[in-house]
Amino acid sequence: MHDLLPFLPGQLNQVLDGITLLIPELYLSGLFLVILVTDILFGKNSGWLCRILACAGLVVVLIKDLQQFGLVVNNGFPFFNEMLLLHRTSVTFKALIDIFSIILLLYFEWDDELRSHTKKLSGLYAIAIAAILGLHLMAMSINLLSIYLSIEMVSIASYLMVAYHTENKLSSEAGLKYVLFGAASSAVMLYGISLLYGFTGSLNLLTGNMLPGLLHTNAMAVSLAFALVFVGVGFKLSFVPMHFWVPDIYQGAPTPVSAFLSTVPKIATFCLLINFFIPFLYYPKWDMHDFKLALSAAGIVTMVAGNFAAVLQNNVKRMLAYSSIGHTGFALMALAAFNDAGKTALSFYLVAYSLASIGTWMLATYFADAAKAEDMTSYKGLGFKYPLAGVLFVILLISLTGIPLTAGFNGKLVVFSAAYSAYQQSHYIWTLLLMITGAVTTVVSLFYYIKIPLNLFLRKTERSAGFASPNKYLLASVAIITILVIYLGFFPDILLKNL
Amino acid sequence: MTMVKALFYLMGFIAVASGLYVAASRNLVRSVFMFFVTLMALAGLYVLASADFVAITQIVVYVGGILVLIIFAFMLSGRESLAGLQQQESRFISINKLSAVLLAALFFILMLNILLKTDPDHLQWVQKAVSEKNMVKSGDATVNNLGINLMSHYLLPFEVVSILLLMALVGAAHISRKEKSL
Amino acid sequence: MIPLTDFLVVSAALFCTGLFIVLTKRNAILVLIGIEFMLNAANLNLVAFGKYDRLANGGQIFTLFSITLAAATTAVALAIILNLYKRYKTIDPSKTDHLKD
Amino acid sequence: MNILSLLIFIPLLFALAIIVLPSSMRAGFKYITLLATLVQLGISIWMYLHFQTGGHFGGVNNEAQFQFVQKIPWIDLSLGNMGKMQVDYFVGIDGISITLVLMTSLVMVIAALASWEIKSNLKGFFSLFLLLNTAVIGVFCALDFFLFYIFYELMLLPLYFLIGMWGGARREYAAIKFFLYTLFGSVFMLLVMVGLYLSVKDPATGSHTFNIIQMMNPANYDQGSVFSVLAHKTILGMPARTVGFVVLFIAFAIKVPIVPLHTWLPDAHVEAPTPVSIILAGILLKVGGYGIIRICLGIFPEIASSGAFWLGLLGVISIIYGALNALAQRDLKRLIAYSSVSHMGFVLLGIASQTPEGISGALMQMVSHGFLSAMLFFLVGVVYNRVHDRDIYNFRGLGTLMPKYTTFVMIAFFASLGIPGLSAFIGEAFSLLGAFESSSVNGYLPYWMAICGSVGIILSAAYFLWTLQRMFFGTLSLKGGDVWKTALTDLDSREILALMPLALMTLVLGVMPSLVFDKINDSVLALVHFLK
Amino acid sequence: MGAVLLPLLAAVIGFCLPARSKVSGWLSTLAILLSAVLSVAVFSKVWNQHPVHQQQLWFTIGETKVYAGILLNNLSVLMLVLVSVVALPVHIYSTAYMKNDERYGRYFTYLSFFCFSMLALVVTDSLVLFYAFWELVGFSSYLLIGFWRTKQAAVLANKKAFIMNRIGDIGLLSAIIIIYTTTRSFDINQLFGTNALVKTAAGQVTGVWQYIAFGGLFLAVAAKSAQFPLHTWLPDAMEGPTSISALIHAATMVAAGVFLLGRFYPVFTHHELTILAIVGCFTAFMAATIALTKNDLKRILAYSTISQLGYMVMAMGIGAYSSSLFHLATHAFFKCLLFLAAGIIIHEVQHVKDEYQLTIDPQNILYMGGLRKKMPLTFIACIIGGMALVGLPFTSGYLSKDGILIQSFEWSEGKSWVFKLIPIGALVTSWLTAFYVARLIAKVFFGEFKMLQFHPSIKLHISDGGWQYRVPLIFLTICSLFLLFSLNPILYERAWILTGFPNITGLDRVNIYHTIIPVLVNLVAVLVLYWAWSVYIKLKALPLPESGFLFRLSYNEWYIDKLYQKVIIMPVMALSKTTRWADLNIIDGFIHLLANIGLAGSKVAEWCDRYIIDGILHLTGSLVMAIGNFARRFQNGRVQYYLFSMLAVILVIFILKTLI
Repeated sequence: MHDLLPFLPGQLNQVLDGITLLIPELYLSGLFLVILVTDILFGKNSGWLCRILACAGLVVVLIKDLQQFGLVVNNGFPFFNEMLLLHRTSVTFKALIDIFSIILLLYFEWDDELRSHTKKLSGLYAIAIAAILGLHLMAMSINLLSIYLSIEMVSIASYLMVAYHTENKLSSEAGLKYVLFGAASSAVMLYGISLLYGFTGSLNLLTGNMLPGLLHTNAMAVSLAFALVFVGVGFKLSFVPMHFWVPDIYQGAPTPVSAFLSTVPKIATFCLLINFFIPFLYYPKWDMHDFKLALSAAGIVTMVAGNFAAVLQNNVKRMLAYSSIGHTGFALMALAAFNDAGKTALSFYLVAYSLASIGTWMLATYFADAAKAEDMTSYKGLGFKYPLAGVLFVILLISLTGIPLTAGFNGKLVVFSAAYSAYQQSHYIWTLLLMITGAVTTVVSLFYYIKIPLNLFLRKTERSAGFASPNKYLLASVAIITILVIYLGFFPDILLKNL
Repeated sequence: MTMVKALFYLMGFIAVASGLYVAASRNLVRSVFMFFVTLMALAGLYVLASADFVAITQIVVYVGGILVLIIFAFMLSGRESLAGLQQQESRFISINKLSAVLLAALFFILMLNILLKTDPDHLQWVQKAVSEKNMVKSGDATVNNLGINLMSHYLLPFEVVSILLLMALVGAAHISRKEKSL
Repeated sequence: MIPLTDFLVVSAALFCTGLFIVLTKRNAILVLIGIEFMLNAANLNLVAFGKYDRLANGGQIFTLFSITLAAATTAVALAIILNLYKRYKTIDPSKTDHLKD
Repeated sequence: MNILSLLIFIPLLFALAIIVLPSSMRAGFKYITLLATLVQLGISIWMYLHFQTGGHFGGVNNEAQFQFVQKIPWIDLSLGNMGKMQVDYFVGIDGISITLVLMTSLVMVIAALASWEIKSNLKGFFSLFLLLNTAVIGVFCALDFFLFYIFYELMLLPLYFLIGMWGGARREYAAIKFFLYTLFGSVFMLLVMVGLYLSVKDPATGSHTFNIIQMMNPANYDQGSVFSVLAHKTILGMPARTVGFVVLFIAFAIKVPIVPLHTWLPDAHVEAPTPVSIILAGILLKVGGYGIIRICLGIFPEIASSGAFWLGLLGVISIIYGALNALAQRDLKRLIAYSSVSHMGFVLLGIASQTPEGISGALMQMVSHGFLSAMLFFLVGVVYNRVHDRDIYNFRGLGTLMPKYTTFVMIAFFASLGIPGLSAFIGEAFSLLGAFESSSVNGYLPYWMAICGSVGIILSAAYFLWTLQRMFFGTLSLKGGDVWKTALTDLDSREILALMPLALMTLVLGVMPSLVFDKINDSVLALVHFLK
Repeated sequence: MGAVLLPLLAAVIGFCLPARSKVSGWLSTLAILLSAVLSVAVFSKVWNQHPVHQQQLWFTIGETKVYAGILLNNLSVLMLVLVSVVALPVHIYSTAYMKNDERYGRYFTYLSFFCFSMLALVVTDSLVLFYAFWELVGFSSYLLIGFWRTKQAAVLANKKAFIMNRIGDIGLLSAIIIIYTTTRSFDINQLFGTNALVKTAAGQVTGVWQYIAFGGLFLAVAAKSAQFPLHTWLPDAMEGPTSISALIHAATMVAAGVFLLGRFYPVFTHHELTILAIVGCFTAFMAATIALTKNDLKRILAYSTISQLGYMVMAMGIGAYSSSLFHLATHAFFKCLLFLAAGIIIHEVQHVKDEYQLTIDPQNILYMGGLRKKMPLTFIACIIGGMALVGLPFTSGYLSKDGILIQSFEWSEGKSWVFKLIPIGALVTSWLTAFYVARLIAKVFFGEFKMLQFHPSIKLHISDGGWQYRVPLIFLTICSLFLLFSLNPILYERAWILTGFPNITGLDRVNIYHTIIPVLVNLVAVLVLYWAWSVYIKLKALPLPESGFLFRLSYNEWYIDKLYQKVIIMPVMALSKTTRWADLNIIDGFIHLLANIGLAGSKVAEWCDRYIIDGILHLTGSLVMAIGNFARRFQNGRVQYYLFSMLAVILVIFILKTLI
């Protein structure tokens, strides 16, 4: 032990310094414990209490996040023995994660399916908070260990959330598929990590021997290792070919959970990717060509696969799942630009996308609760029965399609701009292809998004009975989201300035 | 040294062979048992890689935890399913299996290919470590070293894992809990 | 003194075995076992390389973490599988395909 | 409050009013809409009267020469290493837009009158109608590409629902077809737009701008930017500026529509309810032509001149092809739809000639076609509402049954087949004249194009006269028998009220084309001079 | 100016009035009366003095300013007077002729509108306006031909007429545009007036443009004044009211083509004029032959019109500018006269028909006969009109027609024999004219009323009708005599009209033709008349007179007739049959062929639209579907299959990457 003693004080100091940068996460873990305790103390009827606690706590966490803006510089600095890296983007993303999580946590209770769950939701909140903690870590981790750990944390939490509604056959089936697929891909990722470690003898991306070591090893081996690692990341981000699980799981899982899976983990994972690429970007001798190629190709294929497959869907949740795949592909375009504009564009796009998609999931719940409508065909004529909901649905879908005066359009615009500027500097053919594919798939996406307004308004329903009185709060929150979407459609710079 | 080498190859052989048996066998109980053997063999390999603490953990956690869990699961999921599985297994057309074999084989070839390309013993950092004597010798104990590292360098993951385990516990408990209202 | 290459060969073999098991077995629990194989293969790599990283001890510690995570994952997975069994009276992944296009 | 913005947003205000009003007052909605359009008409007439002409009010590529300008900084943010992005709320009109604006607001009044026949879900209909109204006017006034694009896209959704919810039997197909067609064009337009604004720098602020007028000035392009005039960049091996021009042209050609991008038009027109077909044919097609003049020609003049031959060719093809198709139809509304294709072909031909006569003729043709097609579709709507049938073969000898109606039909038909003294004649004659001239003036178009164009005139005479003779002359015999006979009452006062201004406008423009030419002349000259 | 605008005023008022109001009739009659007076006044002021030319800016397009104005020179004032004066009796006539029609008011609206556009056409000074009114004339004739819109034949006829005219219009339009593009001017006076711009080097239309322009102009002329090959619409146009046929399709509108030639005269080159001459001559001959065998009263007159127009065009072609216009003027009067008379006859026969519900065609001359006692005035009118048409002395027709013939012979002097054909053709045509005129008169007025043979029970009370019929007839009859044009009934050179125009060929009597031609023409014409008379009357004429002289005479006539039957009638009949057949099957056939080609093209286009363009569209759609299906194929719900495909994809990509 003598040979480590000299390092000890430095290490501990680093830990102590790190604590100050870790305040939101500490709050989160505290919150986790609190909710756990309430769950245990008050038994299974403490759902409402846990919910209040969770949301309140998240608000506090959010505040703490925003406070962090003050103490970060733009390119950020690592802490906790270079386990984590805190920079402006990660703080932003953490804040976004918290905001959306608050909405989603509120949303859990509004879903009839989950509310009718006999085991109550108190446990779910605890799991969700843990998942959010994992997401926070993902957004900051810069070390292979922390990356693996946070990803696993989020994954396990997600398995549990998907399978949470145990009475539901589909839910549990989805859980099984998810856990098997997830575990397998994380195993693959672990193997990749082990190779990376083996080639360089270090787990630390930012400093240490990682990049020089990789430069000195055989390129093919390195790329295999990266490929294996990206399997794990791609599983979270669900781009082709790691997207196969998405439709089944989103369809089977309780709708709020699907909403959760389709938004926040993506945000965190994108942040993780940004972190992951930072060292390679700034390391002089490293050639990014492979990454660019891989990302562009993945983006193109993902856009095509997601959007084109969505055209033929009849189940609304499944359709939304495919569309989320497509959007991931589009976001990859911003990432593949590899410039600051790309980062800004990416975050704005993610905000626009997440807002709209949460809204649409909520509306899917709304119609499922109101009229037992799961399929497009059962949406017939509901627009006249629930006009407000119908109109909101249309606006949100418009935003997802990317037609002006919605946030989605500005998102597409900035992403295109970023890709374009990247193209202007390096006339890199794949970037151009990305943009063209993006344009084409936008048209295709309209093709299936429009189906919902089509059924809502253009067709007449034959059924007259069986219309429940749906949840007011749900509708209200969707309305707020929609207003946000339109507001961002008019004045994107309000947000873009701060990203 | 030759002794160690021989031991290593033995262990390695056992691990791989038992793994293959698991893959091949149709009898669940046997395959689970063979899995147990594999884990043991791996533990041995860890020891030979002079990572005794890891070896212990392997035995404790895997054999004592995971394996037991799995067997319990079998018990809970009842025999009839197993029976059903077996004959369904036998009747299963092997076209799917073939493709799987192909895939696995290809991966294996790929990996071997890579290993040969980057011969790991002469990696730059390995050489460096050897030269700097920054390598675990077979004799010395790694436990305290590990302890210090866990408490200092890897403190954060250590804490995080605790939360993770707690969460997993709660969740697993929730899912497998019987609803009273049913 | 055992060369790293041999370790890697063994681990690769294990990994591919696991892969094969995962892809072929018609029983969720066996699939899980296959995943464990793959994890162990990775662990073997880590440990083997960790030998040359005495100070930071990354390999071994990583192995410890991965073992723990494996345990957690297995627990969760088994819970889910049992629940599934309650619903479907089978744990054959290829039979639980109600969710599909 | 700037008068132009007022003009643009008044319908929006009324739409909001309609939305907030309870459905119990649905009877009043149509009056509200009519009021909105009338106010709009008043404003635009005022603008028309106060629109100054003269050499220093040419507009086109000179920002100072636009009138009723309003320019407010809107979006202004820095995009990291790409520099700053600057979007203004920038509206203003010059001679090219003024007449179109006036025409639009008049046609809107007619459409509002026509929409009284709508019976179901009035609140939705009229609010969408007014939203569409805002968008259309906005397109004609916007001078910032971003703003233009927004208005341009804003037209899609209301139209989709107007066609899809109040349309005919195959309305879903028509609506989706229309939507996809247009979106296809506009998405690629978005790409080019992004490329343009990243290439152009506002000399004043030094930030990337969407200002169309500054895009017209080659000096504002960055060195080495994709669309720079000097740096001959390529996209996928083709010259970048050509690609940009083609993409934009396709986007607008879909709207015009130009063969072979026209097949959405017959479906959309046929399925759409009367007021919507009026708006579609009367106004939206003009958006395409306007876009080609303002954007394609404005931003890529050199490509426009080198590609003039192909533009002209497309124009001629549309003329002939549309006319032939019209000749083959037996659904009256389809026939008129195809006749629109044919007539808009003249617009393209005139634009392609790039002579003052040609472009003035094209603009005149757009204005007159605005009135005429509105009139035609309104007339079709009259019969359709009476007996819900449009098949030409099912009617005969309507002339004796509904004399007033027949009179208006004859006016409309003969106007649109180019009888002198009615507006279309001036438009077509001068488009052709321009086409003839260009072969001797700038040598863009060979003269056979003009001759083929005039063949189109004969064809149009053929199908209109055929319809007239088949449907209105001869002894009375209807498919529906006496039921129809009783149903087919002559025009009532509202319909006459709606048709009369259109008929008068065609007549007045035919006798005094100076009403249009005086206003547009300076801008056209400026444009032609700019193109040289 | 007022002369032009009055009818328009009348038209507008009439348009506003209800369709059957009698007021508009008198209104427009009054208007045309006033405009006639005014135009006579203008005529007296302008004729052979300096032309009036006043214009004002109409609109500006680009740099070019387009003016609108009136140009009054001899040509236009002559036309002005002609139109208004001819229109006047027709108006009066119509008030009676149409009085029972329920769309009486509408009729006069159209009529006034026509007069307006015709008058405007003759006075306008801008090519744009010229084209405009040119087309408006066609448009109003369209309205009037199809006036009885419930009558299918009429509707088809007006469609045909309009589309044919349309073809001509397009020709004119292209010609105008070509002239404009070379001269940058629309001003007729500047272009074709004294020191015509088109003759100068700057304005000279050159090269292929020249021929295109000529082609366009020729099409215009051919369409408007029914020249070969675009003449077929005119006979069909007879479906309209007879008064309309009188005014438009005999007197005024069809003359517009000749007027066009007069206006654009400086444009044409020598060769082009020759072509015109040939076409005119051929048309004249062909139409005359066709007229020989028609039985429909109005169609006979229609074909005679065509042939007379042929004369005028030919005259223009051979440079007999003035004579052509002279003939135009005279022809207007006597042809109008003939038509009105025909109108009366048809009207009366129609009465009979209606009275007894007979199933006969009231226009078929075979059912007529012996009317000279019943309606003497009409008879006299027809005789004089016919004489004028044939060109017998003491009629206006004699003066103008002989002028044309003589000049044509002079023109063909010293040219190759091919050109000789033209005057000869004209000559023969005039004889043919004589024949069919005689036939017409004989069939209609002599003999007995054929209808009695079929329906013996008929009581005939046929008369010349009211004063609205008589006055115009008398008026026009007087106008058809030589007095109005020249005090010397024999020598056409004395006609004052000729003084108003530049004389192309020297008109001194040095030339032998001046004595020969008239004699020749008239002698033969008289002979032909006599033959015809004998053929159509004496044959079916009742018992021979006792007197031997007459008997022998009639015997000789038998003899002559035999010969005549063999030698002349047969071939002529055959010829006319063939021409008529050609007319129906070749020319109309050709036009129908064009129409069918158009329709076929339209079918093809529609097919393309549905299957190719939309087909491509739907193909794209299905392509999207296909890709989507491919992406979905992996989603079979088995997680292991997902894993497998995922790893497989990665492996494949990686292997590809390493291989490449």
